[in-house]
Amino acid sequence: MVPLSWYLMLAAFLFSCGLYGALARRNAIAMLMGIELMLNAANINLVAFWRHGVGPMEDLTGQAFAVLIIGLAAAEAAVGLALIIAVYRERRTIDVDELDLLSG
Amino acid sequence: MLSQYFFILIMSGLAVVLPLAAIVMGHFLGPRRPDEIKNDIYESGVETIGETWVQFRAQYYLIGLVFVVFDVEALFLFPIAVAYQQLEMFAVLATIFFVLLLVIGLMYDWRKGALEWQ
Amino acid sequence: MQVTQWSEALSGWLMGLGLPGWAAITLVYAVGSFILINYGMLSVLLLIWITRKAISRIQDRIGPNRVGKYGLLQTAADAAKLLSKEDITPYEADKIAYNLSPVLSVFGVLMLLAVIPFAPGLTGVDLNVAALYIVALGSIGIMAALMAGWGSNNKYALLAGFRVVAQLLSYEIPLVLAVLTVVLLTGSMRFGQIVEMQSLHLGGFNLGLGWLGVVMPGALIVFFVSSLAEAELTPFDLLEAESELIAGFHIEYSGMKFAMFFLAQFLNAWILAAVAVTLFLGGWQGPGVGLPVIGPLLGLVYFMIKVYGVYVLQQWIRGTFPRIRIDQMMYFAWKVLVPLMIGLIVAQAIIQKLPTPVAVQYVLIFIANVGVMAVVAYVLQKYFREEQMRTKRSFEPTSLIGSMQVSEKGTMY
Amino acid sequence: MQLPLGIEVPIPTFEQFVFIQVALLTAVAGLAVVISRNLFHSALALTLTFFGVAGVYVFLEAEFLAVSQVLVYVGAIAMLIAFAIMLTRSMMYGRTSPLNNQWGKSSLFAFLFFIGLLAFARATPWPAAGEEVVADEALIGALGREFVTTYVIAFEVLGLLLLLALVGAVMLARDR
Repeated sequence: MVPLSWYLMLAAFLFSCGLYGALARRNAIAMLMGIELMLNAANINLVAFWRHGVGPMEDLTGQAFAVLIIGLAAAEAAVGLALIIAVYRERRTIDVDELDLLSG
Repeated sequence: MLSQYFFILIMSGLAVVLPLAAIVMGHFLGPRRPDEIKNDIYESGVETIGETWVQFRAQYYLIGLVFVVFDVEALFLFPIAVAYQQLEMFAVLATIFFVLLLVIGLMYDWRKGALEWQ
Repeated sequence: MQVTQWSEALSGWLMGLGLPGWAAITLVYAVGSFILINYGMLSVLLLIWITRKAISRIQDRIGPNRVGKYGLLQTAADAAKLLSKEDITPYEADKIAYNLSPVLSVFGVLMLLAVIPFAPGLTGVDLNVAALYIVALGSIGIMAALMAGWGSNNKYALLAGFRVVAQLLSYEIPLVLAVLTVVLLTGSMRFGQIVEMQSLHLGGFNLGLGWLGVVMPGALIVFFVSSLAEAELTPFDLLEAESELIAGFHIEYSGMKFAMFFLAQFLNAWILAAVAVTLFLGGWQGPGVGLPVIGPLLGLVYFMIKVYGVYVLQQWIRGTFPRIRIDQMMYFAWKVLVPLMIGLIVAQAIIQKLPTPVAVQYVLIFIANVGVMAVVAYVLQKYFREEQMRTKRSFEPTSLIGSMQVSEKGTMY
Repeated sequence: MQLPLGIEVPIPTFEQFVFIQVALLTAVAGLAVVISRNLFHSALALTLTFFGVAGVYVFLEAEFLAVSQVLVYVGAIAMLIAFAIMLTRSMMYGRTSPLNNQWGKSSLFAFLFFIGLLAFARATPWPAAGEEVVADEALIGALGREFVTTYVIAFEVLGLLLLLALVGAVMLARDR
């Protein structure tokens, strides 16, 4: 049996990677990839707590919400990438440093 | 259950290694005389004009998008289908409502022409 | 019985020889998967021979007949030739994507072999989620095509890669929904269970003819058509058009790397046939599979006969039908197959909840499936009639003077 | 097991040993996603990460989730991302930095966040081992049942969200 803390450490590492990618990358698609990493890390935590919680056979909340998050991530990626493509068509760039229409 | 997936893990390792071995073998068995023209991009003998990574139309992306949504829908229907024999009327109605929501989306895209190849 | 059981016996024996438990299990699994993978890769030699023979018979040729008896060793000779070819990497190719793509495309196909039930007791693993596993692993090929198109630094390869993705994505949805109808009826995603349920007992003797394809021929047809598209066979091989154009996304590949794409394509067709047989045509079921000793052997024979039969049918269609255009391909997937399958699933879901005996439900499901078949047949027949008209018109003899045909609308042909 | 610096490490069981390999693969691929300069290679590393996470789900005996992970993330999302990369042609061939002008602050923040999470995960006394789970088809069926009974609201809202994604994304991405 793999201890719970190992899963949590892996999830923490993936989450931090995703956080760094979402904050520090210049490219909008790279930022989106960081967000996907963070969602995956959160999912690992959910399932790990389901597995190590009380009565995993009766209470499937962790798994159910993990599947819902997968569906959510798909919708998010679809709309996010569509937005990025629309912005690219308008401005010919997806560099977030150059997209400063609102920064005055 | 874990042992089943251990089989899958080992098989996936071998399924990468064996084709790779064939490719590496071919790499070393075959001749190696690269030259300018041979390594050039093959466009039926015509010289390449312009950059390769040209931009393509968004139609391909649209298909991918509709696919993603339906993929997720099917994913949710699978466990429901497994449990279907024991479901009550309310649950059946909820499932059919879920499917109908997606049908509305499909009809919208149909009307907007997103499913057509222009 | 499945691998985990015979492997337990085998690893128990190894442990008796003094091997630690983990090493014994690893060794046994490695041997099992090695056999499975090599079976997959070597059977392609036979598959290519079958294809070439079948298509040449259709085209009134003899086909390969020089190397070995009936040309059986022709493919082996071809493989040896490919092995001695130069391995070319085009300029400015994306090295990682270019070199990884052939391996990945074979990987995605080989992994599907793990869950195919070949005979009673002869399965790689009998996963609880096998039906979904097939669909999920099948999508690796899409990524491989995209990587090949992008990696080889050729705009035509990239364009073909895009087209492959468009086609595979479009036909994946009807395929998944056809699998879903089976899961809805059997209430199981485990292939062992699905095959088990297709038995038909008559006085204690297993006739093995309770095939699901009899109850739902519509889903079977849709699955078969989508699997033709997924395997890139002729009505849907507009991405490659190997009889007219140069190859599609793997244009820049040579030698063994090209061979890997080739292998993946043929094996994919075979495995989709095997999945169709497992889901709809009873898998290894047939008269007498319940017998004690000879049963499993008979099962293997039945399974192989069925799968190779479906494979030959695929090749027959490949040799007979004209190629379709990309807009027709899209139309057929999204505006015919997907709405039909969604309708069928909703209908089946309602029928299965009707307060009637099971037999009546089966009859109603059969009627719904016949409706689906009728629509598919109508669309196909309409398309082929139009196609015939077009072909006839373009071959009509025209003399040089005075016979320019003017249609009623005044446009010239 | 004795490591060179005198650190005592318990000998892992075989299952733990395999888990360590899978977790290392996942972590390295995850790191490669954010530090690779070539965006397409980032997407490939992301695909590998998704596979690794699916493997982690298998260790947690959630096989339906593992397959869904491969189906949706590898089969759909990674492919969409690769598509978008090709459509926007955003190759950054090392001419400009792939990082924006707040990368210093964000790397420090991410690192501190990681240390904090790590300390939290290690310091909390988690229960030693979970209860026994019989991972068979009944579990998958129970999961499907949850969607249409207990979590029916979330399920229908997700359906609505997917509908909106279908409508909104097509409006955004269509050629005008």
